[in-house]
Amino acid sequence: MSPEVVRPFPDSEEMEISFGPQHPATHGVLRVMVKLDGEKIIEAKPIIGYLHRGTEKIFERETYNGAIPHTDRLDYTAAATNNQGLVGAVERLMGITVPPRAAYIRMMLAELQRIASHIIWLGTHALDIGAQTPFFYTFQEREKILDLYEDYCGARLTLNCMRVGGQPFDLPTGWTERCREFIEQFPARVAEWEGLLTNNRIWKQRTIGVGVISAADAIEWGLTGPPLRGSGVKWDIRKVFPYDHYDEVAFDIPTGEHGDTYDRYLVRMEEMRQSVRIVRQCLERLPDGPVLAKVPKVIKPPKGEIYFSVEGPKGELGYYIVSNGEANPHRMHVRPACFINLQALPEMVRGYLVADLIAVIGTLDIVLGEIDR
Amino acid sequence: MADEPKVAPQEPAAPKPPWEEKPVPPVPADAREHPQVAEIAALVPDAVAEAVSFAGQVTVVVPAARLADVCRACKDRLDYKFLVDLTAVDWKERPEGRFDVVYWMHRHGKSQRLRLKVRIADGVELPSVTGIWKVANWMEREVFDMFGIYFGGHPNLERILTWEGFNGHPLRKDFPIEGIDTGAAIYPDVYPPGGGPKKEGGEPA
Amino acid sequence: MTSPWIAYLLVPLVKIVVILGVVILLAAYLSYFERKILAYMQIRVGPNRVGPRGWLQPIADALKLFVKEDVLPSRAEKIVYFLGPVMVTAPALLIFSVIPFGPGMKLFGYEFAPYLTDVNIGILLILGVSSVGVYGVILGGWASNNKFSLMGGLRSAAQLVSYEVPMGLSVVTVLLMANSLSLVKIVEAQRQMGMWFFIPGFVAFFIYFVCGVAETNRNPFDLPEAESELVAGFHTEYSGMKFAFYFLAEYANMVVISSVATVLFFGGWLRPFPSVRALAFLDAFPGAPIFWFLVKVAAFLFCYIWFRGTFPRYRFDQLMRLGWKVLLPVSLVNLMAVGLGVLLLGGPR
Amino acid sequence: MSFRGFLASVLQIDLLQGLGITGRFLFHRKATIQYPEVKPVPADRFRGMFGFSEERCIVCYACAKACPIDIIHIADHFEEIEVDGKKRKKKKLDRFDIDVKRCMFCGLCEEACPTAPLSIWLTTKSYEAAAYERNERLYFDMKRLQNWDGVQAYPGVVSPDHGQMPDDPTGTKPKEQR
Repeated sequence: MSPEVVRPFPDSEEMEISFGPQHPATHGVLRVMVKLDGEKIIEAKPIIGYLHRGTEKIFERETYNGAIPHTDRLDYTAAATNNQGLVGAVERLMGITVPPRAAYIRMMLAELQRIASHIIWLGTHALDIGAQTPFFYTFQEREKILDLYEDYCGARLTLNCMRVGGQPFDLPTGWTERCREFIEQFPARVAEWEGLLTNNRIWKQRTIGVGVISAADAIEWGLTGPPLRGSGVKWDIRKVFPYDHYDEVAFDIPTGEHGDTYDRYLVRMEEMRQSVRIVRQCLERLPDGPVLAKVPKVIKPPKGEIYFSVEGPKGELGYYIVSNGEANPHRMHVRPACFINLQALPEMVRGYLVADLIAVIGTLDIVLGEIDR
Repeated sequence: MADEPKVAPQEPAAPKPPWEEKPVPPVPADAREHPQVAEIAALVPDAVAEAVSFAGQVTVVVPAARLADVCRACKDRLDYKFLVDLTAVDWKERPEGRFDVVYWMHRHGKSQRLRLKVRIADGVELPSVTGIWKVANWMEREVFDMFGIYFGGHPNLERILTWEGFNGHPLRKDFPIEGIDTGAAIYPDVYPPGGGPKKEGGEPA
Repeated sequence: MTSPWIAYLLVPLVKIVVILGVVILLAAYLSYFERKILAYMQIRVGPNRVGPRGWLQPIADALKLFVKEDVLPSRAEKIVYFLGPVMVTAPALLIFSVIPFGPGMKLFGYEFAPYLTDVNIGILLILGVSSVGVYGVILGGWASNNKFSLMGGLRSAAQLVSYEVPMGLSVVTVLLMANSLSLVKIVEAQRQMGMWFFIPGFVAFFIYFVCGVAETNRNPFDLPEAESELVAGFHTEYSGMKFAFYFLAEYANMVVISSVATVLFFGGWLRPFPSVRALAFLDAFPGAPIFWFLVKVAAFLFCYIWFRGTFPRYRFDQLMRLGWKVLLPVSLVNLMAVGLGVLLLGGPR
Repeated sequence: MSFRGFLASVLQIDLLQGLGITGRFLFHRKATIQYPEVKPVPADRFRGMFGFSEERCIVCYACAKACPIDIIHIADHFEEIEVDGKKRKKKKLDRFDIDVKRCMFCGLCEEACPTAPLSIWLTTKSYEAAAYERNERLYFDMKRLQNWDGVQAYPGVVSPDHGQMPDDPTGTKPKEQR
């Protein structure tokens, strides 16, 4: 990461290219204005906001439960963790204790969601780098996760599957068996994908040493989630500030060493396996009991403010709620992991080639729904 | 927020599990004696105007004039290397300044978080903290875009989520939730705002 | 009986029509098979709506492309923009004139050769004509007046130029072994030698095939049209007929590379193990040479599709490095080794 | 690089490994569902199109209040009816419209409904909601919400006419437990 890009021909003309907002590799409507010297990137400037829907403004007129469907649409690849963050924040604001069964269901849903989100990331990331087949293999598995979600809450993508105080439904009969069936066969699938990519020399050449960011820089730029862990910082909200019952299950935080694209890839692959491990433990420990705590019909938290964050698949997803003591929040702010991770993009691609820009956008795993809100 | 008590009431006589009790909301408490606050007060004089602890989270209200010093001290001397979040809250009617600008910091060594809060009036410029935490760049741009709070010394204070030349700051309380007419509506005669078939009559659907 | 009219005009004309028709149809169906095979590798079904099992899909695609609006970018360099697809397609089809699909044979009492012509500098012609195709790509990319197209064209130029060299060197090893530039003679030499040139020249074959994949801009070397980087590379702005021509040229080039590989390294129309007498029954059915030729070409084409289904894409600088720093030295060393071998063992006189 | 690594690199082991995986999948059972011929059957809790029952509705407006985007429009008036000789006032629906084109199928209206069996529910399993003119076709009034004759039924679907949530075969809980 050199501050000044070395240009072999300083007198050559610069070319400015607008990648996006409609471009196959920008994962939605991201636009990157790239200044190029040949194929070398002198400067990249992300331009965002094409998907801005004013979610935070909408939150201010919703009830707390009514805001949950809107959170589904932030990071639309990870609706369950979005819900988890919001309900967790409100529960802490009100002092509600969630029944253990509900907490375990939440953890399972969140971990499955993490797997599903990483699956999308892997498929699209590989597609960006030119391998199109993993995309189909991965989405095959994702369909199975979405089937589990459909069984549980009736929706596949925008789940709306958590409520303040617990869960809206209990698990349907047979769900645990189906879930176990899925997680038992899943590690073999991950091994298959790794067989396609991990050792492949082209994949390695494309990812090793690309988009390097050091641990100190990663913290400075506020990276969270796999991009931070890929740089070697062992940091995970699930361990640092455990929520639900994450302190009762055993799992590891995978970290990389070099902070390059390949390490981030390995970190996410390992995270999928760890998530499987968590789901398996949850299935074993799943207690009986109610799934919804005793909550008032109209949720009115006391005056106060709270920040609560969960470890989303993309990074730290935080909710900052300022309550006025009314049924709708005075201000509800989302700390979007993708938004802040994307900010480091210009730093990470400066001096690299155009093809690396695509790889780095892929490795940051951005979702424009969350960036633009 | 992890150090908040997980279970609210713990009377031995109550056999009911906590989730069947009526929830007991957390209460705010004065936190001037809290070690995290005392550290700051010791380093920067007149930094702590107010300090509240609520649900295990400590908030320090800092006078706007001392903000840059406090942030610098937090980053360099108190190890708050990671600025988690930066946002603002609009209290339209509040006499002592309309906006709260909220900084939410984290330090890795002790796994502690601290919230700084600045109260400012509309049109008052705050010092930018981009020189302290690089991550604040887009966060401040977003706050500027959404609330119209100016950050002096920001390298590139432009709108980020709305477009250049957008009229108004959407998250201010006086911005209408239905939005404003930006002239960007597509086919307003075919798809009337509000929706519903036109044959329904005058009533908005 | 054999009027010069028939020998010099009618027969070649018929052959041209037949070969052109077959090649174009083959290219069209190659796209069908590519989609189908890729789909099967990707646990999908692939095109299956047009006609039984989707067999009419290429026809429908072609029809659609031919009746589609032909968009001309307003700032494009018009003549060059038109010239691009032509300059890509014509060389690709021209090469088929020298590819021998089988040996000369008797048909209804006539001498009949299942190829258009046997030039004694066949290989040179192929190498020369195929390098013309790159101009179509560069010019098309430049004339579109689109930055992505331009970058695609430039990448393509660099790529084709650098991979032409090791490719030519690997072809030279075959020439050393066959002692001829004529494609028919090369196959004959393999028959005389009793084995395919693949066996003594496997390094050369490997280099040739890698370069061939790169020359045809196919995965993992599909940088000029790298979808995720350059949208569609040099043909971003092309639509309708012109796009169809680019498309046709790409697939025709794949067939060319596979055919040449078959001729040079895999014994052309010869059956497997041409020296083993016991396997003579493999040649016993009518049209056997053409059958074996097509089987080999199909195997190569399958490899092409298989690669596309498996590999990620190289980066531009890595591609260049591979070409100049790996393939070129290896092919030079290989050339010297083969030359030494031919000298010591006494190659064909 | 070790000798073994060098050998693996020359023999292209890594590439062959990938080719092996894709080659194996060539003969794998395909996952495609041929949609118009084969229709996937949604799960029992599937949040499909709306069902509504005018008889059960007690005009409490709970669903309209629960709706996060306010697409349920209700209007009512009082009607005098005679029950056992006594005159009683009863709320009567004038209008119960759902602007389905804006609906995000969150299911909060169904959860808010206090009647048992539910008077509004989302479990009709019909997902083919595409329309050429969304303002006309995707704005459902009371009649349209109760009439699902034109909609193709799927195996295992409770007819919306007698509709209610499926009777707990899969743990969907009756109203009281909520």
